[in-house]
Order: sequence, then structure tokens, then C-alpha cells
Amino acid sequence: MLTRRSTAAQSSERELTVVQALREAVREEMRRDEQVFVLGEDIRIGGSFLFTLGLLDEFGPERVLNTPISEAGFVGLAIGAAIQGMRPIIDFQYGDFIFTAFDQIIQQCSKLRYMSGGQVRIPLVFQLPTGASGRGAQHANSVETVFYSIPGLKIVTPATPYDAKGLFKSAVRDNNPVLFCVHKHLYGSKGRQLARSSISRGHVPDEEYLTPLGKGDIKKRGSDITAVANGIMLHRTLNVAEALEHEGLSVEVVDPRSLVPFDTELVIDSVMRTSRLVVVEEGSERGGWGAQLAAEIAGQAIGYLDVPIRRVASPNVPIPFSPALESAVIPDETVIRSAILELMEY
Amino acid sequence: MLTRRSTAAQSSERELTVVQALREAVREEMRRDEQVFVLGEDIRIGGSFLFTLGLLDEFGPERVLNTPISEAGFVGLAIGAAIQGMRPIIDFQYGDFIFTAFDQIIQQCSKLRYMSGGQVRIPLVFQLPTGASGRGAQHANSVETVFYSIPGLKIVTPATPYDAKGLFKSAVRDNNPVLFCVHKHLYGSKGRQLARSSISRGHVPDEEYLTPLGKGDIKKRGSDITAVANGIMLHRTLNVAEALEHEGLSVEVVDPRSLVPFDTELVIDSVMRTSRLVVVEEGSERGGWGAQLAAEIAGQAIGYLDVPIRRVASPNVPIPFSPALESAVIPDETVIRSAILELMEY
Amino acid sequence: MQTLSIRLPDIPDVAPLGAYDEDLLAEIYRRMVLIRQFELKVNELFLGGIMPGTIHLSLGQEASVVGACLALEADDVITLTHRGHGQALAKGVRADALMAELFGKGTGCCRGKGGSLHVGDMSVGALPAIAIVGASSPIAAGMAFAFKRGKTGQVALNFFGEGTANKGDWHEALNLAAIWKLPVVFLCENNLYGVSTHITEVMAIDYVAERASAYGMPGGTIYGNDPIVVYEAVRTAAERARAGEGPALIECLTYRRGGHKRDDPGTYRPQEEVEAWFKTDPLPAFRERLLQDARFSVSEIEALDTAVATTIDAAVRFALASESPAVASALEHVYAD
Amino acid sequence: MQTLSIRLPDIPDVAPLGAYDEDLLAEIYRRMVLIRQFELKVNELFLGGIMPGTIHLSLGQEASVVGACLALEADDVITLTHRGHGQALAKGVRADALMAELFGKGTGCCRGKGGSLHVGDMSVGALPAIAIVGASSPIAAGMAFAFKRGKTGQVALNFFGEGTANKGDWHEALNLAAIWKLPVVFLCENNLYGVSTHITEVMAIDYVAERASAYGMPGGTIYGNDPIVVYEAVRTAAERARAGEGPALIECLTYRRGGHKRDDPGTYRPQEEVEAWFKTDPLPAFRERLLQDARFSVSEIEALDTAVATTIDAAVRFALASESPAVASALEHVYAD
Ligand SMILES: Cc1ncc(C[n+]2csc(CCOP(=O)(O)OP(=O)(O)O)c2C)c(N)n1
Ligand SMILES: Cc1ncc(C[n+]2csc(CCOP(=O)(O)OP(=O)(O)O)c2C)c(N)n1
Ligand SMILES: [Mg+2]
Ligand SMILES: [Mg+2]
Repeated sequence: MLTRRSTAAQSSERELTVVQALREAVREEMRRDEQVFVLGEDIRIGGSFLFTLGLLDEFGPERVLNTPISEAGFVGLAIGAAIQGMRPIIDFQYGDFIFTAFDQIIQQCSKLRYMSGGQVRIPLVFQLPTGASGRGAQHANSVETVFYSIPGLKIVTPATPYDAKGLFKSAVRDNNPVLFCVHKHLYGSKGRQLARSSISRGHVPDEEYLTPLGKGDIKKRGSDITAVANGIMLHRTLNVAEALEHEGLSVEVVDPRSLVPFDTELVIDSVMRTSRLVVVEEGSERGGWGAQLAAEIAGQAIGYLDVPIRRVASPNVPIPFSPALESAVIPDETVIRSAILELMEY
Repeated sequence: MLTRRSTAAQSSERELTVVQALREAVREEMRRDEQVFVLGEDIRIGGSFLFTLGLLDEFGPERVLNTPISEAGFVGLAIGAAIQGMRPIIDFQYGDFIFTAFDQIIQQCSKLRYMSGGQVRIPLVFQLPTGASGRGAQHANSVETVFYSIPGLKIVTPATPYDAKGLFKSAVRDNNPVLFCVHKHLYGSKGRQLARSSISRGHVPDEEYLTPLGKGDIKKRGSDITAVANGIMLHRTLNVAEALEHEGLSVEVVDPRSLVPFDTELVIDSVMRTSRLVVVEEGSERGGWGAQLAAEIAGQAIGYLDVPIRRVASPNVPIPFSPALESAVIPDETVIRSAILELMEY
Repeated sequence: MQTLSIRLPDIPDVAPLGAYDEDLLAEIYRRMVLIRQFELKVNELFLGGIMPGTIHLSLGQEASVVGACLALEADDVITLTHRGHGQALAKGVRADALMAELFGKGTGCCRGKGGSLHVGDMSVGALPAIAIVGASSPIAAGMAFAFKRGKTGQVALNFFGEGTANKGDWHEALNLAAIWKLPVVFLCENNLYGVSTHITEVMAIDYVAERASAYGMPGGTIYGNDPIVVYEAVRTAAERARAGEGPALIECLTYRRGGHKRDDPGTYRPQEEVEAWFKTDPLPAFRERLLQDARFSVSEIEALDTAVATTIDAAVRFALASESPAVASALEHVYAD
Repeated sequence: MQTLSIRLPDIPDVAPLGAYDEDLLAEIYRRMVLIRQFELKVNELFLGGIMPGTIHLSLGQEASVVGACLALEADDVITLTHRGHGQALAKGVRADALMAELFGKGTGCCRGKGGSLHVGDMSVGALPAIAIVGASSPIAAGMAFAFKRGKTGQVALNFFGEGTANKGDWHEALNLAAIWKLPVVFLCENNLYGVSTHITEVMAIDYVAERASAYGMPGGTIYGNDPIVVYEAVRTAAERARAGEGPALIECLTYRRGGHKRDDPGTYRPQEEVEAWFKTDPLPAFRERLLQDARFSVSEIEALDTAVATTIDAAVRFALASESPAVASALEHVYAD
């Protein structure tokens, strides 16, 4: 309680990084509900991206559990605990390691409710650092893409501190499994590269708030073309849009925030106004949410489009280590800019 | 050699089921190359879909290995053996169990070549029964959809005995990991339901032949609308197309055969002639090859289309057991027919 | 590796029934008969083409599941396997709702959405079955985790087969349960085969229970066709678990009477092995013992048999008379509100 | 669970070096120094912001990797871990190609596409490293499978840490290797910690090697900071494996001098533990023993040191002078022809 007040006493204009916002979210939810607990590898010392820093001190080892390196085991354990009424949060060092627990997630976690005819519910949040960050192919997966087709899961990809906090709190209160995928360059944890844009550090109010899962957000209004982007791609797209604004082009930038459920309506609405659509994601271009969105717009709203839908994504290759190669495959501001300009000139 | 002759002596008009064609393929390849071997659960008695029936007798326990229930273990083992020059074929009882070996496939198998800078190659075929067949949610996954976004794998979904044999032989000779996904209703193994269409049993020539991975096939010529469908959906679509033919509508039915690589050109070519596209797949509609194809056509060939792209797929739910529910979620001939007619009347 | 060493176990000296409550003994018998009759009926319906889906029968393994479940309290929970009908009935899932589930009816215990591979009923502590081999072990540990954390005094029991002990999830679960001293009992129904594959082909040790020491937990191999032997072992393990002393691994040696599933005749099993094990059929053996106990008469036993027969008949009628689930329900229960 | 029981091990009586060939001893020393100098240099480059990526150093663990690799034949293979620089150099990967790889250069042993986490060179039997904990164990078993099947007489050695022994893949691999008697040596570098987590927190047994019996394979725990002890153990296991007698599990007790990786100071480790273990630093200890052997003089040893320093300097120059890979190569090596 005391801690809470003192937080509230801070300046209302305080700026946080994503990881600070997330830590605030998890602390608030753990105070609010005894059933919330966190488990994962080395989380007592903060975990890989410092998401759990300080939690042990406040909540003790009963609610902040260091696990063995047993992802399938502790994911299954969290499923069982959730079935019995708890609300586990699993902190993954890198989202990439979740694949060793894949079966637990897609065969059990996402289906047990359905195949039991609604007898169980599994509130369970996966905190998953996603994307490429200079560590080579096995630590660079776009986790959200891999799970994207699986029914029964929710998938969130916040890009700003404000959204990260509000979405995280909603994820913890949601009664379903939620994959909470944060780009490794977004946390802003000490010593790590931070995605650069006007909103990668940002204002987070003192007052409690929730951001609903499944609602997108227009991060920049515009009238000439709609760009849909998430994660670090949102920041790159915003930078491009701001630069283009000075050149007289008005780009609307839509952040879906959640991939499942997806706020398709917001995109359709925007496309109805702009008649042009470019979709930007970090994951490789085959089978991700970008393809799905393009297919949906092609199915539902093709009449509003003046030009083909352009997609910007990585090519279908594993992510190479060499910085020269990594930056060649991951979309950067140059390719995003070209894609927008090409569509404008189509 | 004797066996071979006696096979060749059979009628050249002989008809085979898919599983018979596959067995012929695997036998031919095992005779041809000492490095080819098969491993999996209970394969000495034929495995779940009788793919390996009789192999033990001809090739002995050194090349036909019963494994423990250790999917991650034996997939990893096959990777290691492939790296050292062997050509393993892994028989899965149900493709659904591959998820317990997911990490081995997407983090190791699909990437080791790339991240080693080309130092290794991993020729490895996964024989994967896929799709729903009345067994409930955990045995009904569209395996091909789940792996669809992963770079470095090839994915094949044959629908006829002729293609199954030719593609399987190509898969065994391919120097990369190939997921060979056969719908559970397509094998035609004893006592099991077989997809019904004029080509679900069919002619397989005596002479050896290979069918290239990555080449689609027009299974029925038509001029009014293009329907792209694979697996059992191909058969359902063909039945619909044949019925519509009598009603005066000419549907072109394209079977992609391989999902990765995908013969997009063949589809574009067809769409250029018909101006209408419907895509039919069994998997749930989010994130599969159908969305990708629709997105690609929307990006590259939208100008040729007169009407929106229609997709037929399962809704985003796990597959229910109850026969009444399973048949309600998996696309049947009625929905395929409606989709085609709707587009024609658009 | 040693030579083939899992044969018919020495059948332990029969524990005198006198020490046990009459009601308990009757209930053990009743549930074993219930499972036997239920599954014989299912087999008939299935082979007759009346029942859809696929089935894995547990005929012959009744003593292990009944002994284990009756050693638990009503609010303890179990996880079930692909071979789950017996486990479900042993824990108290209603025969009619179970039968309806196998038919995919809306009145089924999982509203027809699970089917034979996923039967269960949370209201009696039976988590709808997980058919992925090994995947239920961590989940059982997780339920036990919640019990420990909530100080509820409940225990979770994880059923699995000997073939499952080669699966990574199983290994990770045992270790987690051991280090956190979770109140979970790992109960192996060792019927010597995983589908067609004999245990000696897939393990270079004699018994699954030998693996317990690798996790620092107690483990033991027992004769699984005597429900009293199983009852005692599980009771001890559950008490220990409740007392905060952590998990245990119990391996019940048993045998399935039929093949692995539906269309499997089980002909890969050597004739002598089949014959020797069939002689240990738990049901007639236990019936015989009850009859030798002064507290039970033939007519009482027959009355139990008849009551079970009535239950099964009613279950079949209930299932056949029930409606298929409404088509709209296919879109329900994907997400909870 | 027992109380914290893995402390500084009793250091075994030092085996007299006289029994060993002079060249072997010099090579052991040279490779240990090479690893030490290489990693100190890498650390410097990394902290200086000159080297990209992330790094996991194996400083302090040189004796285990060198003893193990020199006990193998040149055509035997190893699998490497995330902490793979030392393993790579021990098996004979060139320092210059390794250094260039860490810089992501086209001249790197993986053409810059792997990086620190994936170093290796098939031409010296070092499979480019797998950074997913546990995932390399089945792959090592698979390479051994090919050797056995092809009767090549080769052996595969699988490096892993003690934290890895709680992973399902590891468990499945050991079992497969045991039942099929594959020529593979499972070599655990037990440095007591997985990142910040002490072994006693994640296992309720004292030693990883206790798990060998769960698979019916021999296993043992040895002092891992004496290269000769490791050499002997691996030699014995490899010979046994080559003779068709199957796998073994060897656990080397050792300690890392630094933190888990780059930015980790390792401050979660108790000061006394750190101090006690630092006294066992394998490098000065082995140097001392060499000097006590009449066959080695100070100047010879110093010449070895100098040669290594030259190699490292050359490696750094080579790496810095090398070009980044051509951008087009990002699209190559996805598929083999
Ligand atoms: C991960 C996984 N692999 C394979 C299967 C297919 N399968 C179902 S039951 C079974 C055998 C299980 O053997 P065991 O654990 O001994 O149980 P039992 O069938 O004897 O009761 C197999 C291989 C599965 N369900 N899950
Ligand atoms: C499956 C998986 N989970 C987590 C990680 C992150 N991780 C990298 S190294 C490591 C610790 C490994 O400990 P140990 O096996 O003892 O090896 P050591 O680092 O001590 O050499 C962890 C948890 C990983 N790489 N893979
Ligand atoms: Mg069994
Ligand atoms: Mg370690």
C-alpha cells in the first residue's frame, strides 16, 4: 500500500520504458490478486530483459519461482496450476525457447477448454521477448508468427510503454492463454538497444488503466495511405511517416496491438479513407498476420483499394548473425519508405 | 531384384491407393540407396496408416527401426544421422505428435544448414498423417498449416496415388527436410475411410517416375473460375466441379501439391484466364497457405481479378470430436459449391 | 542391457481382506465390474459400427485404476490417458455421461466435444484426458502445485503407461515435482507394451520405477492386478504427499486383455506371455477373494453385478437417446469470457 | 532433497605425468592456453564495443573441454553448446576463422551466419553449435547412429551443462543411445550454475551422473579441472563406445571464472564458493605440473605461451581485416541443391 502511494506521488508526466511499464503492471496485478505468480528461468535476478527485477523482494520466493531449464515441464505445470484457479505468468528468457514447450501450448493449453466442453479455463500469460537482436538464428524468431494460426490463444504485440502496461494488465485478467510478445529491442532494459521513435519511451499515467485486447490504435492520423505495423516495425514506420509528413505525404499509421483477436475493422475503416494499404511486419513474409490481413482486405474490402496491397516483411530465411546480414533481411526505414512511395506512385 | 521384376510384371493399368503408392515409393528408394532408412513408433507392424507394412521383411531391423515414444529424441537423432550422410524417413503415427519435436524441427533441422554457412545438409523426410478424421482435437491438426511459416522446410500435400508416389520419391532424394503431409482420409489403408472422388484411387504406372517438388498440377481444366485446393479438399472440390460442369459452369481445379515451395505462377496463370479465385483448404483460416496465396494474388495479380478472392477453410477453432460438429467445421462439398456460386454471381 | 526380464511378476501373498471395510471392498469390486462391463459394451458397440471415433480399452487393467482412485479422497484429482474410460469410471465419472461422450452427444461429459480420447469430469476430479503421451505429467504436477500453494491438502495423481516414461515431458515433470516437493503421485500402468512395442525394446533397465532415484524421489514396482496392493501403495504415497514430503512413483505391473486399440488384435504378443497374464485377470481373482470373506455372499456379489448391468444398459439408452450437440456449439468454448 | 551438497570436490591425487607422451602434454597445455587467451581477448573486444553480438565465455573450464577433445580421434565429432568457443578450439577449429565468425565476417567458420552461439567447423569434427539447451544431445546420438550403421569406428561426444540435464530432449537422447548402444559420450560440464541458478535448486540429487543408471548406462562424476583426469575418463568411454558397448555419461566438476554471459557479473555466487573454486584454476595448476616434469623447461612453456599470443593476434587482425559477407549471401544456404 505504501509503495503504491509513493508510486502515485511521482510526477504525472513521468516517462517509462516498456520494461518499466511492464514491471509496474505485473506488480499491480500481483498485489491485486494473490493467485497471480511468476515463474521462469533466473527470474529472481530479473530474467533476461529485467521484466521481473525486484519482484522477489516484494512477493517472495513462493510467488516468484526460479525454474529448472524445463520449458515443457513448467509450461505444463502452469497449465495445471491455472486449471486449479491460479493465474501464472511465465517469463521466457527468449521467446525462442518456447518451441521446446510447443506441444504443451498448442495441444493442451489452447484446446483443453474446448475439448472438455468448457469445463476448464486457463488464464496464463507468456512473457515472450521476440524478434531479431543480433544473436543469430536460434534467438531471432518472430514467435508471434509461429503461433499465429493456432486457435484458442490470444497474441499481443505491444509497442509503447503505455500500451505495454495496459495490455499486460488485461492479459493477466483475461481467462485465456495470452502470448505477450515484446520485441527484444523494445524493452529498454539496461545496456540494450532500444527501438528509436518518439513513442518508444513514453508517458505512463499514475492512475490505473487497462487497455483491451483486440483493439487496435491509430498511432498517427493520415489521409493518403494506411500503414499497419506492430512491434519495432511500428516505430520504424512512424519515423518514416513523420519524415514523409514534411514532404507532404500524409500516412496513417495503425498499430493493431493484438494480433489475435485482430481489429480488422479499424484497418478497413482506415483503408476506406485512404484507399491504399501497406502492411509491415518483422517476421518472414510467409504465413504471418500480414498475409492474413492482406487476404482479409482482399476478401472484404477490395473495392475500396485503388492499388495492390503492399507487404513489407523479412524474406523466408532464418535470421543470419552477421550484423551486415541481419540488417539486410529485417525491414528498415528505407524499405518501408520505398514501399509507401511505390504505392503512392502506382 | 526379383521383387522388382514381379512388380513390373503387373498390369500397367493397375490402380493403387495412396498408401500402396507410398509403400512402393519407399521400397524403391530403399533399394536404390543404402543410406535410406525408416524409423518411427511401431513401424515394424506397419505403423498407424500401414505406410511401412512389409518393409521389415525386405530390409530388416537395421533399416526399419521401432523407436521409443521419444519424438524429440528420434527427430534429433534423424537430424544427426542425416548430417552424417544418411537419409532418414520418419514415420509419424499421427502428424499431430510432431509438435512434441517442434523445436528440433524449427530451431535445428530447418536452420543448421543456414547458420553453419552451408556446412551441413539435412535430407530428412517426415511422413505425417494430417487433418481431422473423427478422433478429436489432439489428433486433428492440419500439420502443414502449423509449419507453414517456417523458413528452411519444404512441405508437400499430395492428394492422389500418382502424385503421392512421385512426390515421395522426390522428397527422399531432396537434400532438405521435407514434411510430407498426407490427409488421414487419403491413405486408403485397410478399414479406414477414404476420400471419395474419381482420383482418390488411381493409376500408377509400373515405370519409375519422379514428380518434382514445387510444381502444381491442374487437375481439371476450366474457364469460368479457378479453385485451388489440396489434400482431401482437392477431392471435394473436384466433385463439386464435376457436378457444376453438368450445370454449365466450367471450374478449373488447381492442385498446388507442394505448399513450400508453392507454384504461384500456375495459379496466376489460371486466374489470368478465369478472373475469379477461390482457395480451399482444410486448416483453420488464420495463417495458412490460403491466406498467403490470397495475399500474393492481391499483391501481384489483383488487376486480373473481377471479384474478391473467396477463401474456404475451417473456422479458427480446435476440431470437435462429435461427428455432427466435426463435419460442421470442416469444409464440405456444400460450402465449396456455395463459395464458387457466390463468386460467379458476384 | 539385461536380457528380457519383465515377465509375469511373482504374485505377492494376498493381503487378508479382513482388515478392510466392507463398503470399500464392495466399491472396489463394483467399480472393477463397472469398467469391465462398460468396456465390453463399448467394444461391442464399436465393432458393430454403432459407435464413432476410435477407442483404447483398458480391459485387464481394472485393478490398478480402481485401487489407485479409491485410495484418493473425493476432491483429489487425476489426469487420464488415451486409455481413459477405466480411469474415469474409477474416479467416479458417471457411466451415462461417459457413454454419451463416446457417442459425441451433447449430454456427454465433455458435451460431445472430447470423445473417447478426452473423457473426464472436473466435478469428480477427473481432468478431461490428454491423449498426447507424457503431456499430462507436468499438468498433474501443476495442479499439485496449486494445491500446495493453496494449502488445500489435495493430491494429484498422474496416470501414464510404461511407454510414456521415455518422453521428455515426463522427465521434466518428475524433476519439477521432486524439487518443489509437490503433492503428486505418478502412477504407471505398466502393461509391458506401448502399442506393439515391448518395454525391453525401449528401455535398457528392468522397471520404470528405477527412474525415481534419478529425481530423488521414492519409487517402487508393485503387482498391479491386485487392487488392494495398489490401494495400499497409493494410500501411502498420497499421505506422504499430503504431509508435504513430495511426490512418489508407483509402477503397477498389469496387462491389457485386448490390443492397443480398435483394430489391433495384439498378435505381436507371444502366446505364452498372453496366457500367463490372462490367468492373472484381476476381476475373477478379486471376486473369488470376496467370496472367501465371510462378509460377502454369492447373492450380494451377484446383486452388484446386476446393478452394474442395469447402469450400463441405462447408459447406452441414455447415450443413444441423446441429441447431437447443436452445430453452433462448435464455435463455443474456444475462449472463456 | 539433501542440503547443498555440491561444493568444492576433493581434488584427486594428481596422476603422474610421466606416463604421458610429451607431445600430448604440450598439446593439452597449448590448447588450454589458446582458449584462455582467446577468450580474454574476446572479452576485451566485446566490452570495448568492438565485437558485436552476445558471448558466453568458458574461462575456467578449459581442462574439461581440452581433456575431452584430445581423448578423441581427429575424425570423431563433437557437438557444442552456447558456451562453445573453448569446445571449438579444443577440437581444433582455427582461431582466426573462429574470431572472424564472432565478428560476423565472411571469412568466419560459418561465413558469419552463425556467430558466437553457433561456432563450429565440420572439417575438424565440430558440428556448428546448437544454442538450444538439450537439443544437441539427440543430434549427437544421431551422428553416432550413422557411425554405428556405417561401421566407421567414429565416436560422437556431446557437450552439455548440468542445467541441461533437466531438459526432455536430453532424457530422450540418453535413453535412445542406451537402447541402441550408440557410440556416444555424454559429457557434462558441471559448473554448478545454469545462468544464476545453482544445481541444488533444480535437482533433488547430488550429481548429474546419478541419472545414468536410469537409462542403464555407466556414468561417473570426475574432477573436471584436471585435463588428465578428463582425458582418461573420456578415453575409456570412447574405447568402450567404439567396441560397441554403448554410451556413457561423464560429469566433469568445474567452474566458470566469469558470469554466465556478457553483462553478468556472476554476483549471485557466494564469495567463499568463488574463492575456493578459483584456487582450482586448471591453467596454472597444469602449468605447474608440466614444470615439475623434467621434460619441460620454463622456456619451452613460455615459447608455447608466446606462440599462442601470436596466433591470437593474427586471428584478431585476420578478423578485423576480413569483409562482411556479401548481402546476397543472406539468401543463400536456406536450401541445399
Ligand atoms: C507424443 C505421442 N506420441 C505417440 C502417440 C501415439 N500413442 C498413443 S498411445 C501410445 C502408446 C502408449 O504406451 P503406454 O504409455 O505404455 O500406454 P498404454 O497404451 O500401454 O496404456 C502411443 C505411441 C501419442 N498419443 N502421443
Ligand atoms: C531450451 C533453452 N532454454 C533456455 C535457454 C537459455 N539459456 C542459455 S544457457 C542457459 C544455462 C545453461 O546451463 P548449463 O546447461 O548448466 O550450461 P552452462 O551455461 O553452465 O555452460 C540457459 C538457461 C536456452 N538456450 N535454451
Ligand atoms: Mg503400456
Ligand atoms: Mg552450468
